[in-house]
Amino acid sequence: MTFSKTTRRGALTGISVAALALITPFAAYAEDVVKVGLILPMTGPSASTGRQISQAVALYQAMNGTKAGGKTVEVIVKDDTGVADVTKRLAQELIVNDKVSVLAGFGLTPLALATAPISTQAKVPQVVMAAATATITEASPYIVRTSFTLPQATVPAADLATKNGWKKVITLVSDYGPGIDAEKAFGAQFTANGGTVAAALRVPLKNPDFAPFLQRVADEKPDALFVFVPSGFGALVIKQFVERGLDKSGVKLFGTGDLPDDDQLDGMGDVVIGLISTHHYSAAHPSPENKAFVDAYVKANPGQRPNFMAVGGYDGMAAIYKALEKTKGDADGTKLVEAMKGLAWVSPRGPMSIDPETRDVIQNIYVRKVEKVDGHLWNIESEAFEKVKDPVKAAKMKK
Amino acid sequence: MTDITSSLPPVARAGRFLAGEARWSWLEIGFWVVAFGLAFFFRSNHLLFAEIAILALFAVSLDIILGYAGIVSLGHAAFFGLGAYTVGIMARSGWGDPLTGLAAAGVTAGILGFFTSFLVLRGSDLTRLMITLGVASLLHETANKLDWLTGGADGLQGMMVGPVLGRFSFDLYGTTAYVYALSVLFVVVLGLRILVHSPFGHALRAIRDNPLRARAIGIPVNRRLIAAYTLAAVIAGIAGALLAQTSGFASLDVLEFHRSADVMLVLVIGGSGRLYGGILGAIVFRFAQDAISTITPQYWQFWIGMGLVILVLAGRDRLETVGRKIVGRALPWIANKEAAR
Amino acid sequence: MTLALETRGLMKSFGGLIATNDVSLQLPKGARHALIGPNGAGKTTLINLLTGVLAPTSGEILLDGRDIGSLGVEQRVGLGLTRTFQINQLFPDLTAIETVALAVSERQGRGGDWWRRVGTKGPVLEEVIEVLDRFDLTDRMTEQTRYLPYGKQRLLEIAVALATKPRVLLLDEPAAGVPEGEREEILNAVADLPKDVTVVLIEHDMDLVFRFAESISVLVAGAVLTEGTVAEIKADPRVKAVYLGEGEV
Amino acid sequence: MLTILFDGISTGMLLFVLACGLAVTLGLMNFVNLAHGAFAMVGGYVTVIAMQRFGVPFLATLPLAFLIAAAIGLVLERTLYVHLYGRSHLDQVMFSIGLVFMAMAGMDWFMGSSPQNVILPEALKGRFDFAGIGIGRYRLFLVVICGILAVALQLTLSKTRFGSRLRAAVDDQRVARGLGIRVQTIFAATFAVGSGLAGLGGALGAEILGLDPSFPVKYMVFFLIVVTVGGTSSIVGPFLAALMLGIADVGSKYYVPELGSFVIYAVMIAVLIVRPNGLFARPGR
Repeated sequence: MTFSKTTRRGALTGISVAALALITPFAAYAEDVVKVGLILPMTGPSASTGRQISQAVALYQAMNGTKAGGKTVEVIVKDDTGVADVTKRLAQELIVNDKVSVLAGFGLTPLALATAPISTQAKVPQVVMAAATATITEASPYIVRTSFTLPQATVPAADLATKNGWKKVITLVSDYGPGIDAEKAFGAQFTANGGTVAAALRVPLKNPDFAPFLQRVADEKPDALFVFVPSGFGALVIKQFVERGLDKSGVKLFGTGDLPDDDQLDGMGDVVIGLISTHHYSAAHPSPENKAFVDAYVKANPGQRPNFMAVGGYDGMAAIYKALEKTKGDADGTKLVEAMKGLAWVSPRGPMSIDPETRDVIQNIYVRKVEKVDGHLWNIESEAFEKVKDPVKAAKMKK
Repeated sequence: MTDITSSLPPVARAGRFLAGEARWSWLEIGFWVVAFGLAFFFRSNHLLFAEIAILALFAVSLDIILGYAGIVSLGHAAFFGLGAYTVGIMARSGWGDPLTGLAAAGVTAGILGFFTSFLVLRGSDLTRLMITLGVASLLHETANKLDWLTGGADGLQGMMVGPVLGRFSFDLYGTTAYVYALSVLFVVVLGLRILVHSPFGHALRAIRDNPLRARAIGIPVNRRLIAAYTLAAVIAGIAGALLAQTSGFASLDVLEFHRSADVMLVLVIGGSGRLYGGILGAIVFRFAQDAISTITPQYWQFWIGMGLVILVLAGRDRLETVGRKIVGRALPWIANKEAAR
Repeated sequence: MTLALETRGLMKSFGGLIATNDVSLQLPKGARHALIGPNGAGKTTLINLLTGVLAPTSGEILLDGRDIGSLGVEQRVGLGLTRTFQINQLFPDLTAIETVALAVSERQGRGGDWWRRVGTKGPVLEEVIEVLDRFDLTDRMTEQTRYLPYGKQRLLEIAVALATKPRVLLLDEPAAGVPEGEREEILNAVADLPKDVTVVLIEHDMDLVFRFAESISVLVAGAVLTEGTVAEIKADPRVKAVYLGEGEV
Repeated sequence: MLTILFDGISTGMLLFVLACGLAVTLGLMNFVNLAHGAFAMVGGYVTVIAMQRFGVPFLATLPLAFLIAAAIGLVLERTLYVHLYGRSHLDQVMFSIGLVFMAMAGMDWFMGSSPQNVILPEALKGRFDFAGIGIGRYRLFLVVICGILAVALQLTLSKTRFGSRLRAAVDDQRVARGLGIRVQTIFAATFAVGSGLAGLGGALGAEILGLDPSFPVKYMVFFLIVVTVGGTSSIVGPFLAALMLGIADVGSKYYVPELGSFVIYAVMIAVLIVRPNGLFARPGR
């Protein structure tokens, strides 16, 4: 496999590797190992994403062993601190130095996009386990996503709002890529459904005092407020929402699952009880697969609960393992990506598959409500929008 | 040696002294020989090397205003980022030639530097810190808002960077990137070597040490500072352009606060006001970061922070004396060569 | 004949406090004038007004008959009004050569040159050495200023000022803080300043004043109390009162 | 409209308590302490830990947050900061950035990187209407507490012996020593109180500003803005600046949300260009 990748650097490398293969038993070992380069923000503002995913990846290997398709899967974790050019350098180094067969991780959209040209150039699959902007999978034919796309979770939210008879909604999002994505996706669907978006508010990412924005909401008196903020700010919004008495004045608060993030849900306090959201994963998903996953996660990381980031990492590994099984251990990048297309399995989140056309994830989006069970707060799922494709790409396909 | 020079007339002695200050030392020549030589070895590390060269260039540009002119800045990333976005946007619109891109990045950053230089002429260190920080934040916010131009928070997509000089395209190993970045660094250092020994360079040091006195002997302080700030902006813009070209990507990150803070750290670690300080600092900082983050990916910041605290508390001079002793013992011939100068 | 330096009704007030009150001085070319006064008399403010650090509230400053009141510090230096500082204000990292060369390059219009080494164009080094030689600084000219003994630093302070080729030179307590042994050298240097340069000595030390000055202005509470020759001032009872009142002569 | 004003005032008051320690170290002791936010973070975490692990009620954690942050401030002042008085601002900046890095990574290791939440007692939740103005109870609580602190601080600095000694020590250390003032002790005490106030601010602000290990960096800029815009020569300047900042920030977000953080930075730069030493600086200093 090493040969095919380094064609450009020609004979010299080839000869030396061949020589190595002849003399050392080491080379035989290398043949049996498939390396996965896991690039995550382990420090910086998105560190919790990195922690959740790295723990879930480790958990997958602990639960399912390190063998897939006859090969030993070895994971190399690198910290990109959430900085795009570092992600890209690490990806290059992992390919060139560590000879990884798969790149994985990618906590934020720019990080995934920065790496896309590398995976195209090197023909190495790039498994996106977190970043959620719709367009990511279009950046390279080697990108496969196991997390979700924001419109995927947002469009059902708009449908839910219509279904509940809310006519006038205000959107409140953080002023950065995913937030704007969510705002647009929601607005388009909700307006198409006949609703009115009374105001689209954007909160600066760095200075998250929501008070003035919520006051705007209070003054506009909409039927409901749709919120998307990065994981971590959810509790603040909800508390200030309640503090301002918006719940009592009849404004419904809802959003994507980023808002009642399982990672922090239990510490948010009782104010969040009753919060409605739409998302692809809840740690309370009632299935044996999920129970096993959550139990093992909590056991390995006491005091923590897996969230949708973790399940993205877990399923990313699942995709890699299943693809290796399919290729019978052949780690050639193009073959792996081909193998991943159309994969379908039951994940802790429920049934999911990889769209063979877009390499993006197809999954159920659940409507959930925060409830207190045994003294802890959980997102309890009630109904599901089944097999939701990414709406942005689906719309493009139709055209 | 002393005998020969003391017999010379004072004017000649002064001339020799000044020429001697500007002469290439063996250490310096050795450094560049090794640096360029690395292009043929350790290929697997060339990406890291390229990143170090770019960081070094950025730090050197900060050194002009911090180390030589004495202006404290926490917003140097403004110029770095502007340079990166300039080549990024050019490359996306089809102008992918690296060298002309560098020039354009230098020009745009220089223009911004020129106009913002008027803001840092007055005020205390703190005021300057805040104004530079504010300018960088405004630029960051602007780039965020102009998402049709910059791609906003998603970063600039679709840069097509052409081969350097039409021949050397950027490879996966980063060899081209390294040699390219190092060459630019080398050219800039060549220029700055002349500059720091010129009347202009001396005037900057004088202004840093004592602006009041500098004026009192007739140095037009403001004019010199504006020139220095603009020059630093140009070089920072080039550094940013290099980053965008070698990574084929530009995102809001190039304008973030931590860039400005990191480059200041780098410079302080390496020693400001000495031209090679930025380069040394970049090498130490990146290798330390790389090494520590390999051992403990989550908490490397702690050790970097501790290193800084110790560095400041113990004082660089003292650490250097210790370091030199160690080096001097390990490699006595270097010490001999230095003494012979 | 025009005066080298003249002030007309110079006033400076900070808020309600008047620091300089209607000071009018007239110094002919080549004068050796001393400006004395007790602490707080406004000497420092007056220097700052003359050199352009502060802008006067009202009044005029004329150098060779030209109004320089609106010019900046370095422009006044360019026209020939230079000062020294009471506490050494030098560049600790620069050598004596480099320090003096700064002033010389700037005056020769090469201060902005960044593309060539100091002293490689024009008669810069010649002038630097001439100035350093005058103050006997050539043997230690390649050391950084911070390593020079205090007395040598005082000399360099005057040397770099002289290198700007001033018409009027303001010396602010040139011998302040110099140890007894090195003092004589400085006094001699002051006495040997070129005759065509107008020198204003701002001084506390009466010895130095009486030895050096030809005429004296006494400044009290921001205003000129009296002016006259050395002998006249020596005899003036008011001056004695002022100084006795301060307990120091 | 008035509700927005009230929200702005409460945010401003909070900013003042967070930043006033910095105003003292920076203005009076001339020390650029970028690690100030780290003390605020410590205070916030003290409250969270005390509440979550030991079940201490919210109000009782506030003095605790003050004391622990002050104690840490005192220890650091005696052992580390004391060596850096009189060093260049650059050294101080680098040193305190180093401390910030250590504090952030340390807190991450200790408490994890996810944001922490403070659960307020029922009495402080919700809001009521007063003359048509919607007033959040917690915000009112903030205004009252921070107002009392501001007045107390101003009185301490201007009316007490400690205040006059501090001012003397700051104006001229040598003279102050000559007068028998123990400058070291005064500085240490001042630093400790400043850190303690930051800690208290962190505890109070966790509810509104959020709390995670990146707190010191996220809000450092705001503290610095308060101090630089307010000027460092008195406590009144930063107080007014904090109020202005709070009101401007909240107001611009309400009325012109599309401008984002533009307003704050633009206003700061404008103020500093017109008055490089801050809006309320004593002239001639």
